[in-house]
Amino acid sequence: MALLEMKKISKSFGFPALQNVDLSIDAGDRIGLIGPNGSGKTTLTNIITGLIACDDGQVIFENRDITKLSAHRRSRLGIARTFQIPQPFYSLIVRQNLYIPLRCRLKSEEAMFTEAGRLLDLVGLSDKADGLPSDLTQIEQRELELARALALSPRLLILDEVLAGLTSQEIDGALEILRVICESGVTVIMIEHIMKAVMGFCNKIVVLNSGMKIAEGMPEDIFRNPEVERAYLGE
Amino acid sequence: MMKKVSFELIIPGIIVACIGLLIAKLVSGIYFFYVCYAILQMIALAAAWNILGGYTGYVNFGIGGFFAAGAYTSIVLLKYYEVNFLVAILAAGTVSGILGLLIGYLSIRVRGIYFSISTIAVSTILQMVVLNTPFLGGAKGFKIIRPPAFPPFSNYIEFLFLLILLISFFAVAVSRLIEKSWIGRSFLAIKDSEQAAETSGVATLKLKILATVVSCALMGIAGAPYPYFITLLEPYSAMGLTLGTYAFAAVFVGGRGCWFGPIIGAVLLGGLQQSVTVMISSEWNILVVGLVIIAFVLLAPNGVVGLLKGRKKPVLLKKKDRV
Amino acid sequence: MSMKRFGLMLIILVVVASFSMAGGKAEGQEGSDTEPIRIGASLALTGNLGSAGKSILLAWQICLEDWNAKGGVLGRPVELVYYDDHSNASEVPGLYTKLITVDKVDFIQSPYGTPAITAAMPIAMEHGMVYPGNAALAANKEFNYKYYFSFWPLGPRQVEGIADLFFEAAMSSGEKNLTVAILSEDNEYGARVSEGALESVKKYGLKVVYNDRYPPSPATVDFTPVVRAVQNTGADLFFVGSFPQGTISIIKACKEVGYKPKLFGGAMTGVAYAANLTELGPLLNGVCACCYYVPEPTIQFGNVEDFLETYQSRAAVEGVDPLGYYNPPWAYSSMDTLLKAIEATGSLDQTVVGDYILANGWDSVVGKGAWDPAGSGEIAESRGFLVQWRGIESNDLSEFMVPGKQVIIAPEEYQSGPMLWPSPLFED
Amino acid sequence: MIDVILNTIVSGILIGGFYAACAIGLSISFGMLRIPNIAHPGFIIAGGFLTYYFNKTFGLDPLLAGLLIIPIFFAFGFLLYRGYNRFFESKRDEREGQMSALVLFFGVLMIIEALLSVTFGVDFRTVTTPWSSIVLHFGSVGICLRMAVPFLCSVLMVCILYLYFSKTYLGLVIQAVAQDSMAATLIGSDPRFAKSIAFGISFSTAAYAGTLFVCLVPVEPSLGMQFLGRVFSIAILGGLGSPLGTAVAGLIVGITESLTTAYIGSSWTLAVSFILLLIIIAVKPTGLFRR
Repeated sequence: MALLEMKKISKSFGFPALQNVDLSIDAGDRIGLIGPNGSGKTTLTNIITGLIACDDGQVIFENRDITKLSAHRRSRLGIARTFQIPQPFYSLIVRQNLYIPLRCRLKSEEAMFTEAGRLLDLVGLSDKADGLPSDLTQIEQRELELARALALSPRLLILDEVLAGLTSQEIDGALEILRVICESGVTVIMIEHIMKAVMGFCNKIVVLNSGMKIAEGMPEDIFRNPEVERAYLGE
Repeated sequence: MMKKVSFELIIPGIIVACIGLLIAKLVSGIYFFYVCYAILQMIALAAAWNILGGYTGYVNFGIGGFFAAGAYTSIVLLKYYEVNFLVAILAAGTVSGILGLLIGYLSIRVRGIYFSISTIAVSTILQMVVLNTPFLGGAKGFKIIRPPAFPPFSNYIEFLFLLILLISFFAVAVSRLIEKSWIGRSFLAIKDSEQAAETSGVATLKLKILATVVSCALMGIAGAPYPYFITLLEPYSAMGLTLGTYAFAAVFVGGRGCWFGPIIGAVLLGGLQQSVTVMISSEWNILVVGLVIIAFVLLAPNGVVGLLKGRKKPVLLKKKDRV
Repeated sequence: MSMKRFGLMLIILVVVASFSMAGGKAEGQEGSDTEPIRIGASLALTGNLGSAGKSILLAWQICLEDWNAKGGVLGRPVELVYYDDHSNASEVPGLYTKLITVDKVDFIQSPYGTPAITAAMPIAMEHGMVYPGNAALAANKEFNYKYYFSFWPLGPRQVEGIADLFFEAAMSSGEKNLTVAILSEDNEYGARVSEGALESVKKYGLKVVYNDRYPPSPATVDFTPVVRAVQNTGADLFFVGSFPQGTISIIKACKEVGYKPKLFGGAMTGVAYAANLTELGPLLNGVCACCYYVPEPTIQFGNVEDFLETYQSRAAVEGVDPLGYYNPPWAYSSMDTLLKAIEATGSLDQTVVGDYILANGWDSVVGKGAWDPAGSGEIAESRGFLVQWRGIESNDLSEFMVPGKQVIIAPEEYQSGPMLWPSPLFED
Repeated sequence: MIDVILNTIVSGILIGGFYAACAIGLSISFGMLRIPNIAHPGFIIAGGFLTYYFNKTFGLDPLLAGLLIIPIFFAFGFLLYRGYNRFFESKRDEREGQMSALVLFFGVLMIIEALLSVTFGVDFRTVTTPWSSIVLHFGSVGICLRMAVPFLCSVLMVCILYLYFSKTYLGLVIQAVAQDSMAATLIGSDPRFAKSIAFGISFSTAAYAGTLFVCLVPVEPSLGMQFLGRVFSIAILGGLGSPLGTAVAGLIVGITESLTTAYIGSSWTLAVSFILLLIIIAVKPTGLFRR
């Protein structure tokens, strides 16, 4: 049974951003979503999380039609995401940043405090818990993004270029954390340009180009696909 | 929650009322009450503005409109229907709150300066409606005769002083209550990133509407006793930009997104305005107030509160959030 | 950072210090025989009413100088204590309370304009102060305060009465079936004027073909559309109730669209200000408007000429309205009447002085008269009259300082020349 | 009947051009530079008073006097941006800064009003020229030069600005800086210099709009505060940062106000620009012509 199913999704911003995209994701999948810049990856993410509405098509999550559901309701169902450019809540300290999503499932401040501590430990920010997000480095801000997404205790986690700018050592460390997350039963969609990471981590890859899905399959198959090659390298 | 409300609102409210009564009994100079009225009104408006502008970051420029909506509601009810003052105050809050709902729905589509200018638009259209409605006094406005003073007050202004004292206390207490709860945290999240807040499970639209309704309703409540203070309520002076901009500037002088910022700002700015008016009787007094506002904005970016707390610390922080 | 904190602390200190000083300033010691008698007021010295406020202030200062030169009142010098209310009525109640309770002035004068005068009325009443008014429209209507004395030349019918003058003049032409257009500014003044006009029109059996209001400056920049709408109705009489900016713009717009009603004007304010008169110049020819003073031989009251001479010599220096035909004579009279009453009764008691003024009426540079017996606080008979400009050849100020160019056409008792009918509008 | 409509529309077009001249500087400063200069109407009034001063003292034609004060305002705007950047903009992040800047410019607006009152007094001032009372007739349509000359000047101003921003090198740099100041540094231009120039231009338009204002109607120092809402709503209607858009928005507001006066009642005209604004916001929040 599919965790998330997208049927014939179309979206236009004056120009067609997505055309008839179908996507089916099973629970426990580790999906890599790739494609050149402007191919519609971020639009697709926004449609899954509900930040923008699609013009046409259906989004089904755990057998429930969520096409018309608002973003915050979807996040309470367990769809979490990070942003490509980190968007921490600058007015709150790092720990309080996690309180915002934690409040969806925990009621008491004490429980939130404990859980926030656990998550910050996981991403390695526990010593910065009382600092301001503006004092964090770019990489630490991404870690905060990840922790905030995890605070929703998601069923589906969408990672928008969390690895960009990391050294290869740091990438290995980050992938290690992501594997732990996957093993706890979270399905992951990863948008990434670093092919090494995608190949090493994902069990399935979806390729978008000019708003259309041009390929889908096992990592090793995808890179032998001539259409994908054309999309990346040109004619 | 009920317990919290009663501890934060009702009991301190009674204490504030007692202090107010005591002041009214002890202080004999009536001028004192007029100055205090002006400053307390500024506190109430600034605190109300802060709920929307300080916490969620939506800047409302139409303060005068919502304030006047309250003032007109109360005078219409008091003059034509002779209702109880308390009823008039509640009705003033309700009408302004409904207008706030309208503004709240505007916030779905626009933000930033666009939102701000739409609030001016709403407030100007209100002014046009008042001008073209004879029932609301039209351009001639309402002349109001204050009722005689009644015990324990020796003068009606003392009663008005107590009223505005309670109203400004209420406005500050409500903003403090919001600030200390998860709602305030969510408001700040909306200010910092509406998208991130929405995907973190915050019902941004509902909360924004809550903020606009509460903020505007408080402005309306602050306007309810105004007709009796000014004794001539007419659209140009009641809805002008002056009242609102001073309240708005007070928040910036004091410090945004913090419940006691508006108090500090209003006392400083209101005090300055009142004293400069009686000390320098010429154009130069506007100049002084203008210069002080600029000096504050340049020297104290986060207001007096920001300076007192130091720049690096967020304004909203509970002790137990720190280890 | 520390510099900033230092700066901030300095600002706070200044604010607090000024606040406390303001509270404690001028706690007057009373009773001494050589201490000055102090008259308190707030005036619009800035903001949109600043122009009128400043000319009133000058008139008062001249009045006090005149008295002090004569040895003061009751042998004591007279002094003015005044604040600027920024044309903002909501500052007025506080300022008057301060004047009365903190500064402990002996008497008060009113601020300028209806909103401000109304706002200070309850304060004056509470303290039983004599309250001479300076230019309000029926401010006493709801209050009925015994010691409110309005030094304003319009009498019990107020601005509504201006319409009577205008339509009376039109009827005197003998022409029948005249149609009327009424246009007024969307404020209290305009609303009252147009109400008065409707009453008058009814009285004389005329027909109204247009009646509308326009938003005050600066909301209306271009008046040609509205004047064209009036022109389109072909009204014979065009009655206007406007504030200065509207007055200038409407006259210009009429000339531009080529609209020439048989009689044009009425309750247009601002035609007494030198700046506006010189701005309009020959455009004023044929326009009829209500004035309170023009240099015509039929209205030689009191010694207003002497006063105006002093005023004009001072005004040029101080940069306020150099003619002084509008507020100043009445402001001077308001102060003068008050001081005369103090001198006559030998008392600083409000009731004594108030009763004296009530009984003896007003008497100063604008002549003398009684108060409205109905108790409205207005003067008993209107002293406004309708002026028709003619023969203005240039934009020079001297044009308006000689007789014969601003002819009084109504009411009959002050008439200084025949009405030109139809009005020779804009003719050089 | 048709005459009335024609004349009404012509009046609307003429006044609309003037509105555009008032709003265009705001469109530059707020749309391109992200500086919410609510003191802009105050500077317009200041320009009007300076024109009046030059006209009265030296007998200069106001249109010429207006040209003379442009360099003064340009220099002032240029320096003001330097100061703003040095003491304000560079010290805080953009979103927070914009809100504080609103208060800052409110203070500036108060200071302008006070200085004007001190220098020129609080009387209404206006400038009359030999041409201002001339009326030209085209069939049944009468056009008065008092309205038409400001209109033509505004059109000229919009055209010059349009050409400047789309054809000259510095104009294009300013546009680029408006989009992304980082990118502009890459092509080797100093964003601070470009922005100073743009702010100077914004002030120059305010100066000349003031000249046109004082030719049209009498002005007094506190008018700036009262003119604020309309100028802002026109700038937003036109889509901030677009000279042509502002011109069209000005015309739309002018014509609608004129028609409202003629057919609905002049007492509602003030609401026109705001109702239009709310409608636009409901349909297309970024204004009519935002690219």
